[in-house]
Amino acid sequence: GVQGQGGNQPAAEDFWAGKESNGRLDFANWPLYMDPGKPELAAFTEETGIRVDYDEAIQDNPTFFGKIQPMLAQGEPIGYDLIVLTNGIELTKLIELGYLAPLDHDRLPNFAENAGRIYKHTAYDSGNRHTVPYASGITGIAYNPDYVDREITAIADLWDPAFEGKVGMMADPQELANFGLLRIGVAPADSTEEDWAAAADALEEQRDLGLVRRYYSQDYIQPLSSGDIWMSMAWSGDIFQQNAEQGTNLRFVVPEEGGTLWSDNMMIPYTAPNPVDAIMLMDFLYDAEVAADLTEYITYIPPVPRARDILARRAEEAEGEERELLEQVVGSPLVFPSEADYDKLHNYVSVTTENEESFSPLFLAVSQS
Amino acid sequence: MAATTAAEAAPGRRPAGRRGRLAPYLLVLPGWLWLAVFFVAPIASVVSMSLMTGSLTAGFTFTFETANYTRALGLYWEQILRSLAYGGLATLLCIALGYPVAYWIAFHGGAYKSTYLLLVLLPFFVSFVLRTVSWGFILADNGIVLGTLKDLGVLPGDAGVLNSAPAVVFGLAYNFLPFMVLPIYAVLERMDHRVVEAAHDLYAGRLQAFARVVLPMSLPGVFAGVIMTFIPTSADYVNATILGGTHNTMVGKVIETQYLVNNAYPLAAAITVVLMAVLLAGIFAYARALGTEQVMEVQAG
Amino acid sequence: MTATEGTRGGAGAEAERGAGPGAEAVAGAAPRRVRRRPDWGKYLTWAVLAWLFAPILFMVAFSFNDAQGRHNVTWQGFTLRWYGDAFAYPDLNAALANTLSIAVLTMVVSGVLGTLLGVALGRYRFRGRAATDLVMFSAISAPEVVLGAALLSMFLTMNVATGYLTVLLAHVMFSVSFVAITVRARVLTMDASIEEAARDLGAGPVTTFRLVTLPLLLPAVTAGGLIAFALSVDDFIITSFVSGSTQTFPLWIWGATRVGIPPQVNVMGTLIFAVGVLLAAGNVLLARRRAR
Amino acid sequence: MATATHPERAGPGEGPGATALPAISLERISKTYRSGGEAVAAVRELDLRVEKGEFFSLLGPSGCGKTTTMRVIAGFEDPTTGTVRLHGDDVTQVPPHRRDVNMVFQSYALFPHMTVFDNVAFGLRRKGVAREELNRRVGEALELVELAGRGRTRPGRLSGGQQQRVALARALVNRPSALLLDEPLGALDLKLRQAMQIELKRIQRDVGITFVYVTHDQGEALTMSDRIAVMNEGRVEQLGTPAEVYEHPATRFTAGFIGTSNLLSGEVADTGGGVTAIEVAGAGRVLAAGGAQAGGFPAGVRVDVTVRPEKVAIARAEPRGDLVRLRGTVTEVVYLGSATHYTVKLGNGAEIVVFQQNSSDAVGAAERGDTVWVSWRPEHSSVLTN
Amino acid sequence: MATATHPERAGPGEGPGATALPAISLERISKTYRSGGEAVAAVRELDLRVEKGEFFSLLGPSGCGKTTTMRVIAGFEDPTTGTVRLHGDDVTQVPPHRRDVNMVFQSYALFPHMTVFDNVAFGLRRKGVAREELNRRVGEALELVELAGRGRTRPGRLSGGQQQRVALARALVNRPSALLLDEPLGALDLKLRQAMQIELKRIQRDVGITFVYVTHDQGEALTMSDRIAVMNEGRVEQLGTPAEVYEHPATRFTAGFIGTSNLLSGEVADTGGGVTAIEVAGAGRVLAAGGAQAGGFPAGVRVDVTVRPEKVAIARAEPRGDLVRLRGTVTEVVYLGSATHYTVKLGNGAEIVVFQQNSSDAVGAAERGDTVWVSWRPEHSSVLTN
Ligand SMILES: Nc1ncnc2c1ncn2[C@@H]1O[C@H](COP(=O)(O)OP(=O)(O)OP(=O)(O)O)[C@@H](O)[C@H]1O
Ligand SMILES: Nc1ncnc2c1ncn2[C@@H]1O[C@H](COP(=O)(O)OP(=O)(O)OP(=O)(O)O)[C@@H](O)[C@H]1O
Ligand SMILES: NCCCCNCCCN
Ligand SMILES: [Mg+2]
Ligand SMILES: [Mg+2]
Repeated sequence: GVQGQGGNQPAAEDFWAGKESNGRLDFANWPLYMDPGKPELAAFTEETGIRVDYDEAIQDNPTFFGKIQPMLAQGEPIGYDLIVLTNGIELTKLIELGYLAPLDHDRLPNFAENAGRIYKHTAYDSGNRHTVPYASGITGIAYNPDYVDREITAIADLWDPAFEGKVGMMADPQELANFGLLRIGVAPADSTEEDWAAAADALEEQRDLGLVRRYYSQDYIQPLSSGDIWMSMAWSGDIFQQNAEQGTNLRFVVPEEGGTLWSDNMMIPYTAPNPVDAIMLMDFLYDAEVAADLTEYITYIPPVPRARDILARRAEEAEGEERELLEQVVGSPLVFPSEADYDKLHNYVSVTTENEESFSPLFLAVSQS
Repeated sequence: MAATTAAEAAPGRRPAGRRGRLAPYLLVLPGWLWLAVFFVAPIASVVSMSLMTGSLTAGFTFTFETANYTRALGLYWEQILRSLAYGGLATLLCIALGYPVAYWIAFHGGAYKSTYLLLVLLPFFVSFVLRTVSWGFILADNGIVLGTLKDLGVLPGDAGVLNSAPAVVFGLAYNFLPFMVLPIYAVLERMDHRVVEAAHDLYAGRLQAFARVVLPMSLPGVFAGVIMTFIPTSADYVNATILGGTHNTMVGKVIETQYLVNNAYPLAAAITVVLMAVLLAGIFAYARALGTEQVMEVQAG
Repeated sequence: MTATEGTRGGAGAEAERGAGPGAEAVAGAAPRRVRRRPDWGKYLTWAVLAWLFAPILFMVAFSFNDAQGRHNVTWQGFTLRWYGDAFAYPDLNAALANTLSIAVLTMVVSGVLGTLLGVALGRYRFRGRAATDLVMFSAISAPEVVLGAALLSMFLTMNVATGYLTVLLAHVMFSVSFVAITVRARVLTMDASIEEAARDLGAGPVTTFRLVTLPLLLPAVTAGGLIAFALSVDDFIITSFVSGSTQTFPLWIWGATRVGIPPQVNVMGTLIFAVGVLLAAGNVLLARRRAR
Repeated sequence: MATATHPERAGPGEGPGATALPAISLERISKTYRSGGEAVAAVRELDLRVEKGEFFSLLGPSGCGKTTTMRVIAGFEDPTTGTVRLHGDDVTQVPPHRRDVNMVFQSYALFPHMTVFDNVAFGLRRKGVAREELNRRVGEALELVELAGRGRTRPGRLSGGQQQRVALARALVNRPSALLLDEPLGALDLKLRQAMQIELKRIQRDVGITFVYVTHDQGEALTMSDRIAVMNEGRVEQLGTPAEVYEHPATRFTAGFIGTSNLLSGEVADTGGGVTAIEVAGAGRVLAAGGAQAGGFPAGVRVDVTVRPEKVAIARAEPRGDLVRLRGTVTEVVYLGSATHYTVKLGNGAEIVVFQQNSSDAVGAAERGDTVWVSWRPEHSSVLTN
Repeated sequence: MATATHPERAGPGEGPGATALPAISLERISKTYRSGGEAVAAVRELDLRVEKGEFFSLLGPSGCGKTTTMRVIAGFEDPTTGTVRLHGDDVTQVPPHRRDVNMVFQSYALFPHMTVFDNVAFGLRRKGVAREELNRRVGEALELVELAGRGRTRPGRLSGGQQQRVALARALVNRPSALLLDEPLGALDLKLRQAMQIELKRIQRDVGITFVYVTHDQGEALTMSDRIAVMNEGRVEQLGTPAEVYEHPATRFTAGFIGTSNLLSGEVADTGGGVTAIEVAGAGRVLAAGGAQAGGFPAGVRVDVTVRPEKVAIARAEPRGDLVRLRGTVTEVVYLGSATHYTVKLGNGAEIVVFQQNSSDAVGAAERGDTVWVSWRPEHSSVLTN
C-alpha cells in the first residue's frame, strides 16, 4: 500500500532551529511573472550575496501540484525552495498534508510593515502561517480585435455561436467552474453541488456547440495573439505584458457577470534545502521599491499598496513614453482596483478535500473530452 | 549437403563442460534481473495498485477493489475507444503511405537504397516533442501553410486544421511512419526478386504479381509494422495534447492526468491495466499466429 | 500499388501470344522500347520525405529567426544571434546535459546487458529462452504510458523517490531489448566455428570473447547502442512519469510549449540534428568503403 | 500425357534446318548493361535457332552471357539490339507475362506462401483455366514429377530435389512452347544432381517440349543435350551435337573448356590427304585430321593441336602402327579408383595428360619417373583455328 | 621447411603397426547428442589409430559422424564414453585450447577483423612466442601456402582458394602434432577444388605433419590418402589403403558408397582354390575371388557379388577366356565425352553398368536395344559379407 500523508505540523521554531543561509536558492514561478532580465533577483543577489536560480516551471496549479506531491510524500526535496501557487484546492491540500514550511514571521519584517491589510487576513491561510501573497490578479476575458469586430463585454459572449471554434477556455477545473457558475448566474463562492452540475452542463453545451477550440493553461496567449482563437479566458496582467512585449493589440475585460479575483502565494516546501534563503527572498520582495519594480513590469495587483504611490511618483519623474506607460499602470483598475472594481470581482469556488471528489471529475470531464 | 549454414549450426554447437552449460545463464542473468525488476515487477505493481482504495491523505491500501475498473470503464470508455480508433486510423495511414515508400526503396532504390532509408530515419535525430510542436506552428490557422493558402485565396479565411481529430491522426501517422516503413522494407528487401519474375513468367501482370506474390510475402513486415505503430499511437497523448482540441482526448492523457495531476493512483492504474489488456490481448493473439521471434527479427531490421 | 497498367494480362494471355503492340512494325530494326511512364513510386517517396522533413526545416529555419519576445513563430528576419547565445537558459542547459548524460549511460548499460542477452539468445539453447523472448517482446511492444505508469506505481508503492536515477533505470529497461535483438540477429548469422577456431588456436574462453567474439559483434553492439541512445534522448512519456524534479530536453520543450519556445531550442535541435546527420553520413560512407 | 494434347509438336532430333519454324530464334541480339557509367556487353550480336522439341544447352564459363540470353528470351531483359522470335512471331516488345515460354529458376523461386498445388496452379489461374481442368492438369503435372500427394505441402518443407521438381511442374503445367532452365541443378549436391539429370531428360522425352538448358557443367551438357552452344564472352564459339563439340573442338576455347585437353603448339610441316603434319619443336612430329578446317593449312603456319587424354595410350615399349607417338617421362600418377591419371612431360617441357581406365586388362602401365611412349591415332587430334 | 625443425616426425607411409606411439588414438569413443528428449548416437564405440605423418581420411555419407569424430579429437565435444589419446597421453579432459592439434574448418573460420598476418600469428601469440620468431614463422607459413606478401590483406578480400590457404597456414604455423581438416574443400568449386587437392597433398608431404582429413567425396579420399576409414552410422566399416578399399570392398555399404558398383545376389554353389562360384538365378554363374573373406563360404548361403563398372567389358560377340560372362540387353547409353556408360539388363532383371573409356580403339561398342555380352575376370569381383 501507499502510505497516507496526514499533516503533522512541526512548530515554526522547531523547523527553523539551526537553519542557515546557504547562499543560493531555487525559485519556481509562473511564466510572465517577472521581467525576463530578472532585475529584482539581481538586486537581491547584490544585497545578500545569495544566488537565485529562477525557473518558469509552473503553468497551472493542478499539474504542478501533481508533480511535486509524490516527492513531498517521500520527504524528498522537489528541486525548489520557493514556489508560487494560487489560493485553491491544491494550496489547501499542501497545507493539510503538512508539506509547507511554517513561516517564521520574525524573518519577514518587510511583510509585516508593507503588506496590505487584506493580504494579512486571507481565508485560505489565516495568519499567513505558510504563505505570503506574490501578486493578485483577475480572471476575465481577453480578445483580439483584429478578428473580433465588436466589443466583448460578457461571459455570455463566450457562448455566442458566431465565434464557433474560436473560443479558448481554461483547463483548470476551478477557473472553468468559476466561469460556468458565473454564466448561470451563481456566485462561485456560494455555489452548491447542484450549481456545479448545472455549470458543468452549461460548459458542456458550450463545448458541444463547437465554440471551444481548446482548453488551455498558460498557453492561451500565443494562439490568441496569432488568431487561432479570437477570445479566451485570460489573466489580467498577461495581456498587458503580451501587448508590451509582442506589440499585439489584445484587450482585456472584466465581464459584466463579473470576473474572479485570486492571489498567487509564495511558500516554502518543508523539504526545501535552502529555506532561509527562500524566506529572505520572500521578505525582499515586500520591500516597497522592489514591489513597485515588479508591478511596473508584470502589471498584476501587488500585495504592497505603497507600490502605487511609488509608481505614481516615478511617473511624475519620467518623461515621454515611459511616463505614459507608468501613468497607465497607476491608473489601471486592473492593477489598482477601486472598491467599486472589487465589488465586481468574485472569490473562488470553495473546494475542500472533502468535496473535491465530486468537484474535479465534473469539470475534468468538460476539458478532457 | 554437408554445409550447414552458420545460423542453423549456431544454437546447437555449445562448448563442452559444466561451465559451458552454465554460461547462458550467467550471460542472461543481468538482463533478466533488470527486466524482472523494472518491467515485470512494475506491471505486477500497476495491477496491484488498480485494486487499492484510499486517498492521498489517508494513503492507499490493497482491498481488491474492483470498483476502480467499473469507474475506469464507465468514465473513460469513450477515450479508450477513441484512442483505438485514432491509433487504427494512423496505422492505416502509415500503411497506405509507408508501404509504397518501402516498396519503392526496396525494389527501385538501386544503389541509393541505404541513403533513402537513412533519409526516412533522419527525422529521429530531432526530438519527437519538438517535431510535433513544430507541426503545431506550421499548421496554425495563419501559419506558413494555411496562412499562405488563405492569402492566395485557396482557402476561406476561417479554415483551420489544428485542434481537430484529423490533425491528431495526421500527427500520429507522421511520428510513427518510419516504424512502418522499416519492417516492410526489411521484408521486401530480403525478398528474392526472382519470385516476382517467376510470377511474371507465369502470366501475372504487374498488379497480379503484386497482389498474389509480393503482398502476401511481405505481410510479416506489415504485421510487425502494425505492432510498432498501432500500440504506440493508441497510447500516445503528446499528439492529441499538442494538435488536438475538444473531443480529441486520448486515454493516455487521462492516465497521465490521473497519475500526475490528480494523484488518483488506483483509478489511474485501473485505466492503465484496461488499456494494456486491450492492446496486449490483441497483440498476443496476433503474435501467436506469427511467432514473436519472427516479428522481432523483422523489428531488428 | 505501383501497377499503373491494367490487368489486361491474366486471362487473355494465351490468346494474345506474340501480339504485342507494334510487333510487326519494328521487325528487323534495332528496337528500343520506350515505355516511359511516370514513376509514381518515386514521386510519392519524395513527397513523404518532404513531409517527414517539413517540421525539421521549420525548426532549422527558425533557429535563424530574429525573433523578439517569447514567441518564435513568425519570421522576423535572419540572425545568427541565437547561435552565439545558445546557452542562455541555464535550466535548458541543465536539461540538455541530463538528457545527454542519461543517454550515454543508457547506451553503455543497456549495451552491455543487451549484448550479453543477445549472445546468450543467439548462441545457446537453455531453459527460459522462450520466456526471455516473451518478456523482451512484451517490453518492446508495451505502450509507453503503461510502462511509465507501471514504473511509477512501483516506485510509489516502494517509496522510491523519482529523479535522475529512476529515469536511467527506466531508459535502460526499455532499450535493453532492442540491443538484445540487434545483437542476436548478428550472432545468428555469425559463423560459430570462428570462435571455435580461436579456441583451437590456444585462446581460452575469455580471450576468445575479447579477441574474436566481441570485435565481430561490434557493429551490432554499436548499432544497438545507438538505438538505445536515440530512444533515450527522444523519450518523453515514460520520462515524464518517473522524472520527479529532473528535467530533460524533451520535458523542458514540453513545458516551454505553454509559454513559447525560445530560439535556443531550435539552435540545440539543429545542432543535434546536424551531428546526427554527420554521424549517419559517416556511417554510410564507412560502410561503402568497407564493402569495396 | 502432355504430348497427347500437343500433337503438333515434333520430337527431338529433328535437328537444325527442319522446315518448321524454329521454336525460338534470336536474331543479332545484343545486350549491354549500363551501371554507374560503365557499360558491360553481356551478349554480342548473338544468332541462335532452337528447334521444336530439342534439348538445347547453352554451355560456357561464368559471365559469358548465358543467363542474359535466357532472360532476353523470357522477356525479363530488353535486348539492346536484335529480335526475339517464338515460333516465328516477333515478341521483342511483348512483356514476360504474355510470352508463351516458361522459366525454371536456379533458386527455384517457388512462392513460399503458397502450397505446392497453388504454386503449380499459379499460371493456369492467371490464364483463367476452369476449376476442373485446372485440378486435372495440376494433378497430372505433379504426377509427372512424382509429387502427387504432396500438393498441400508448403515448398519450405520439401527437400532441394523436391523443390526443383515443383519448379519444373509449375512451368510444365502451362505447356509452354519452350521451357527455359537456368542452371536448374546448380544448387543440388552431386548425387541428387545426377538423379535429377536422368529425371529431367525423361520428362523432356515424355512431354516433348523444347528445353533450353543453361549449365556451366560440361558433363551435364554432354549427357543431356541434343545440341550444345558453347558460349564465350557473349558469343557462340561452337554449336553442334555433344559428340561434335567434344570430339572436334573448333577453337582453343572449346577444347579447353569442354573436358581436359592436351594442347601442343607447332608449325605446319605438310598438308595433304586430309591430314596435317605439325612439327612440335623438341617433341616430334604430330599428325592431325583436318578437324573443323578441312581446307588444310599452309606450311609454316603456327597452330595448336589438341588431343583428349582418354585417346592417348601410354606404354613402356614403343607402340607400333599408324600412330602419333611421342616420348616423355611420367611426372605424376593419380589413382582415381575407376581410372588412373598420368602426367607425362615431353622433351620440350610440354605436359601430356593420359587418362587410363583401370579396366580388366589395364595393369599399372607406368610409374612415376618411368620413361614412356604416349601415342594416339591421328584422327583423334584436331588442329585449332584460334 | 617446417620438417627441418621437426626431425622426430616420421614421413608418410610408415603405416599401421609402427612401434612409435600413434599420433591420435581413439578408444571405444561414443558420442550421443541429446536434444529435446531425443538421443542421437553420432559415434558408436569407435576405435581408431592414426599414425604419425599419415594422411588419414574419414570418408562416409552425410551424418555418419565424421565431424563429430573430429570435434571429439579437437576437444570441442566431450565424448559420452571412451578415451582420446594424443601421442599416448590421455587428453579426454583437456579443453581445446590446450590440445596440441589444430583444425581447419570447412568454412575456413578466418577472423574477418584481422589481417592475414594476424590470423596466422594468432596461435603463436597465444603461446607467447617472441616477436622475432613469430615474424619468421608466420612468414615461412605464408610462403609455404604461397601467400607471402599478402599478410596485410583482410581475409574478406581474398578468393576462396586463398582463404583456404590462410586457414591452412594458420593451423600449420603452430606445428601441431596433428592437423584436422573437416571438408576443407567442400565450399570450393570443382576447378579450385582439384587445384587445392594437389596443393594440400604437396604441403602435407613437405611438412610431414599428420593429417586427418574429412570428406564425403570418394574421389578426393582415394586421390589423397595414405589410409581411409570408411564410416557409416557412427562406426568404421572398413579401413585400408585407397586401393584396398576400392578394389576389395568388404561390405555392401563400402562397395556402394565408393564409386559405382554392380551388385548381384545369388547362392554360393561351390568354393575352392580361393575362388567362389555363385549361382545368380536367371542370369548365370559368377566366379569371384575370396575377397576380404578368404576362408570361403559354405554352399547354399545367399551372398552378394560386386564388380566395378570399369572392370566389365561389353561386346556383341561372346568373349573368350577365363572370364565371368553374362548376357543381357542394353537399355541405356550415355555419352560422357571421355567415356560412355552402358546399362545392361540381365535375364533376371538386374542391371549391370558398364563404363567404357572412349579411347583410341573404342568403337561404339553397343547401341540401345542390342543384345550383348558383359564379362570380367573373376579376381575383379568380390563377395560381400553383409
Ligand atoms: N543487371 C546487370 N547489370 C550489369 N551487368 C550485368 C547484369 N547482369 C549481368 N551482368 C554482366 O553481364 C555479363 C553476363 O552475365 P550473365 O549473368 O549472363 O552470365 P552467365 O553466363 O549467366 O554467368 P554465370 O554462369 O555466372 O551465371 C557478366 O559480365 C555480368 O557481370
Ligand atoms: N549438436 C548436435 N546436436 C544433436 N545432434 C547432432 C549434433 N551434431 C551432430 N548431430 C547428429 O549427429 C550425427 C552425426 O553428425 P556429424 O556432423 O558428425 O556428421 P558428418 O558425418 O560430419 O556429416 P556431414 O557429412 O553432413 O558433415 C548426425 O545424425 C547429426 O544430425
Ligand atoms: N503569468 C502569470 C499568471 C499567473 C496566473 N496565476 C493564476 C492562476 C489562477 N488559477
Ligand atoms: Mg547465370
Ligand atoms: Mg560434417
